[in-house]
Amino acid sequence: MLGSGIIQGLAVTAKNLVGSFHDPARFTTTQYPEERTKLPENYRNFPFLVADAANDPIGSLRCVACQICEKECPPQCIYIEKSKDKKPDAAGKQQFFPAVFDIDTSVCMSCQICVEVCPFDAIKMDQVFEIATPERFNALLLDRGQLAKPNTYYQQIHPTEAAEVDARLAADRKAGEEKAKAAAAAAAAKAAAAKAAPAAPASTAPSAPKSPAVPGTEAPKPPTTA
Amino acid sequence: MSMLNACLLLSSALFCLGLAAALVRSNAILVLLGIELMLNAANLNFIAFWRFGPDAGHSAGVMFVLFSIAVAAAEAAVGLALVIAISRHQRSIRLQEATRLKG
Amino acid sequence: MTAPAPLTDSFLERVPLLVRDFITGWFPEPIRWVVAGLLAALTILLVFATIFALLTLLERKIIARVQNRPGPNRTGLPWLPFTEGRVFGLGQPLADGIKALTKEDIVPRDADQVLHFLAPVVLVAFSLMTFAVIPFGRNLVSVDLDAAVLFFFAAGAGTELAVFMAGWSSHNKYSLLAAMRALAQLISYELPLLLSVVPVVMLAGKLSTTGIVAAQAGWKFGFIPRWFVLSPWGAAGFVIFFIAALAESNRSPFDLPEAESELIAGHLTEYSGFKYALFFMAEYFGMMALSGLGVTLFLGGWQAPLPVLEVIPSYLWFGAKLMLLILLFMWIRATLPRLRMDQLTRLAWKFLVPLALINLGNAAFWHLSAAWPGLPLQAVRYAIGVAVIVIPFFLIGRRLSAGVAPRTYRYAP
Amino acid sequence: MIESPSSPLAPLAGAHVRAVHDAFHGDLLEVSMGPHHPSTHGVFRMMVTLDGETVVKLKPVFGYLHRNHEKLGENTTYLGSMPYTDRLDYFCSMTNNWAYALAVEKLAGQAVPDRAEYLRVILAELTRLLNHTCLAGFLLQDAGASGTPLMYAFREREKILDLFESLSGSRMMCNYQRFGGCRVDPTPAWFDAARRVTEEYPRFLDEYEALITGNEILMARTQGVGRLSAALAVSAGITGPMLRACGVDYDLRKAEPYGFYSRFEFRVPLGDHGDTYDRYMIRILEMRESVKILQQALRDIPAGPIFDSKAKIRAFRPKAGEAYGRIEGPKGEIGFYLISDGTGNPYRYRIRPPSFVNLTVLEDMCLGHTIADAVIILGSIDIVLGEVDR
Amino acid sequence: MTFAFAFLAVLMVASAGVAMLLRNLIHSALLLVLSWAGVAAFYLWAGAQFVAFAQLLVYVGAISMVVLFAVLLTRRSAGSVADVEPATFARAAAGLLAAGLVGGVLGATMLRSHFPTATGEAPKISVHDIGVDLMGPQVAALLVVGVILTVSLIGAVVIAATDPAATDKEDKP
Repeated sequence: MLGSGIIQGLAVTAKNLVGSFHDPARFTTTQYPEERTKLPENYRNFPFLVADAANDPIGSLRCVACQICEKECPPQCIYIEKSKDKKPDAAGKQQFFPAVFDIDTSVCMSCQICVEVCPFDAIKMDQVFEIATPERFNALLLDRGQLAKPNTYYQQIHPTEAAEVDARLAADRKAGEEKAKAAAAAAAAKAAAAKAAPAAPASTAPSAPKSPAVPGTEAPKPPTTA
Repeated sequence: MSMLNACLLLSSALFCLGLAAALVRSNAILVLLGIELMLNAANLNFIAFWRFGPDAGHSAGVMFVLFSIAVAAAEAAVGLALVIAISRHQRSIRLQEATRLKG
Repeated sequence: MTAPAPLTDSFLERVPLLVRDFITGWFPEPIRWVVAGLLAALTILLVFATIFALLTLLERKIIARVQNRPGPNRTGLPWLPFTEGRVFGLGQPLADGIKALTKEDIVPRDADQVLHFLAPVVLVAFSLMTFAVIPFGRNLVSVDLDAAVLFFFAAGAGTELAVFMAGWSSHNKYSLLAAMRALAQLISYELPLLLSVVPVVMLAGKLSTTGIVAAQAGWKFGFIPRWFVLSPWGAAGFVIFFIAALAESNRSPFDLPEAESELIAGHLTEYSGFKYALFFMAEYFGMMALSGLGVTLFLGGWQAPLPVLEVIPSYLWFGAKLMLLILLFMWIRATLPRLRMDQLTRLAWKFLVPLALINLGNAAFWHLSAAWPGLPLQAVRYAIGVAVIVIPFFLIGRRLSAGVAPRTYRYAP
Repeated sequence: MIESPSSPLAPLAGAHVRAVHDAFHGDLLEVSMGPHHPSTHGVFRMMVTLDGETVVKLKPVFGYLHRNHEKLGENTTYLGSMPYTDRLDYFCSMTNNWAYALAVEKLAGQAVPDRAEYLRVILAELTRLLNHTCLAGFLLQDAGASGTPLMYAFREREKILDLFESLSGSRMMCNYQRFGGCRVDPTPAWFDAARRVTEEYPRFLDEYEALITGNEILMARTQGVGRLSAALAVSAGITGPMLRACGVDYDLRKAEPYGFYSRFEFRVPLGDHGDTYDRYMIRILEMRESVKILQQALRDIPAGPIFDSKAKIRAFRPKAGEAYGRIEGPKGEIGFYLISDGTGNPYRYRIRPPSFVNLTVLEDMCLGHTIADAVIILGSIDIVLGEVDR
Repeated sequence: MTFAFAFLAVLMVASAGVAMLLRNLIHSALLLVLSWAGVAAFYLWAGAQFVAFAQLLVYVGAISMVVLFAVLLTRRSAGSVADVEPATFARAAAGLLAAGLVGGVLGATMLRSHFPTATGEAPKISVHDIGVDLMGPQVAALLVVGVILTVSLIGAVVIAATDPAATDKEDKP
């Protein structure tokens, strides 16, 4: 019958009109700024730099300025200048650090590739999305100070992923320490032996916290596991 | 001058304007509009006589105007249909160019 | 509008007239009718402008709710207590108004300046004029004309001209297309609109709106109102009238002149600021006026549906029925896609006009068979009345929708 | 007065064009629809020549969104192009990712774990649901339905986008597939959510169809409008639902099963008229089939790794050679053609975008119809300008 | 009373006169509509309410629409939507002379002649009276007009639609 389809359609819209008043499955709006949906743990926005010490973020960056992310970044929004000197990292090993680390968030496309290629777990994705600004030029160019955020923050926004990273780092560090200890013991033993047999060259202690990821050999770390 | 005379003067003025338009303009639509204006002028007379004439209130005046309006509507419809047909055939609605009856 | 209120009415019923008499009482007798007229015009303007403002919000809210959104709910009235400044977005019309008033009025350089200016003015003026003959209540009609229905359509004719003026003067191709569409559409739907009204005029025997409302007074068996819509020809006429009214007021699914997805905004493309607001207002005025006419002609005007409900003053009944029709307008807008131009004209000429003509005969039959005695015969009369309109509906409808049907699909083997 | 249409397919549509040309008497009105027009789906421009309201000539103009994608691809690492594929057809980033990953995996001879293959199917079918739902909404919006069908479509799309967001971290720019698997392993909670969405989808489709499919106005607007003959469709290289609406049985999932599609039961709906209504209905029916695939995939997905442990993330250098990977995207066949010279960047990076190819027959479909029809015909092609212009 | 008449008279004559002078066809048409509306106002002023509304409905509502439609349908190009070329001098002179002569004769007659005029109340004619009149004494005329309208409408459709090359034009009234 002519018009039956129209009447059927009118019935559907009427159902939705009424449904929007009582059925949360139909009426899905959240009144953003006042109400906020919970961000999923995997949500990513722009990168930030993980720092181990909350009180001195810039001083305790994990980043060693290896510049892999700078090279891999598809839109090339990362700019790094390696430091001239070295300073000890969390494990106490002497490392370079980024003297300048800028990310232009107006160019960044949040692809997460920098995170995936970083061998040091030093750069992670942030969840701050309210970064709009009326300033047209430099306000979206984030520098080292703005990018550095403590590990506790990372644990807060990506708990599963952070726990895994921490565990891995701790294991590595422990392994490293044991290795160092063993190396030290070996060195001591060697020294003792050297004492016995002098003129043997004293080997330097092997690098303590060797990064877990050797480029190209390790699968990308799955941030969450089933 | 009585009101009736004034009305009749007005109507003749309108009639002349319509006539002038029908004679002077070459655009078919404007000619048609001029003719409509002349019809209106005539209608105005009927109402004037109905209102002020010697036999005021006789319904014939009003009736005539009603019929005249109805016929004017028909006339406009046919006239403009002709104009459209002419424009389709000749790609122009200048009356000087509409010299053939055959399509 | 100068007749005194009959004392038989309830006090509430007489309130508007008493107010009018109170105000006109300050003026000397010879100019009282002028004052009364001005007062009526002013009241209509104020009341309907307010309703317009609220309707814009209501429409947005309703369409939003149909679409499962909250609709405008941010702009409140800051001075209202206990609302934190936002109550149902009630400040939205106000904010829109301020915005429209303060926005720059842009006139294209090549536009026809005079017509571009005149179009919205003419449109609002003519659409307001139509309110003059609608009886809003028992004693509330601005001008009780003998040929009121004719006046309504005569005044409505001006609005079509204004839409054309707007479209043509903008000197924009979209606007020009819209002007063509508006003309074709309005010419096409004027006819079914008038033809659907003719049976009412025929059965009421009057062209005056008050007379038509009076003809629908009373109750059959003491509780069924004698509204025309409750008879077969009246129901059919009302549906035809409503469809034609949708088209005449450029509402979806007949909003072709301003078709947003095709012609951007059609004749409104080159209008901004206050002129745009005037167009918007005129569209709502047109919708309200046509709904008001529909209420008057088919839904018994200001009459209450039940004798006991007559305590509620008549103007409120009128308002309620008007709102009902307007909600129907909005509901339809929220649901249907738009027709195409040729389908639009075909619907008018090949469907509505024939049905309206048949309905004319139906109404004549209804009128002639009014005296059939006895309930069974009356039932037969009703059945015939329904059949006379429903059978052609099916037949013409089938022809109209020939070649258009739901399809079944095959799957790859 | 009008030149013969510039389209190379003119001979096929020639008779129609000539008929319109002969019928043409009045003066033409040339309207530039776009690049800023509400219904050109982005910055697309149609130079429409109208006789009254009838389209006698239509010249599509695009390139307003050209981003040099293919050249960029040659100067970026293989992985670096992956996020750019998200931005081709931003409704279908998951399938774009897959097509690109497939091409690179072919190039590098990279294997993919079973679980990842299943995940890819699930995500591709979710993308198909998402894309077709949106298309149905947009088409109705173009037909003038003041937003209601579009809003319903967006309401449902949101549920799928939520799934994507909780899995990949981004709603539309998923950047999820990797060469040799997927990036993130979904949690059991995610699977539950996906099952729920899949279960509820047919109900939404029923409601949507009740709202609009039987609507006489929609049928009158779309049936017989924008007919595309099977011959023209095949010779123009049309793919996807648009081709199947013409009655040509060609679905890469069946014709050249990639991934694990051969393991699933589903049917391929075909249209008989090739008009706008068929294109709309084919998509609706495909969504119902997608739901079936999703149910099977979500039921059967095995445990295991999602990423091949031998795959490289950094210093990825496939051996020299070429490969073409293609899948049945929601809009049609999306393919990536790569030539490797053994370095970290592809030597040649070429995309076969379904939107662009499907758009080529726009004029042939629009001629003789009105401007209002042109809008819905364009809507039924289902283009995304990001993919057309690249 | 007289003032209203004078105002209407000036309105009608001025708008019609200017309409005939303008080159812009659309402006001419719209001004003529104004003139027709003035005629309707005159009817209203004279007390013929029904006729006035009928005039408005038919002229402003219908004829003007058809005229404008015709203007748009016959326009030659998008650029010059409505411009008409001026008449040649000879033609203009001849036309104006003829119209002037007719006008002179008519005007002189009107001014010279003294019609007997009715005095007193304005006549009243209600819709009911008109209806009774139409259905009673004038029924034959009504039928004839009805037939004329029908025939002319069908004729108009046929004339406008039977273009050998026209395929599916819009349905025209």
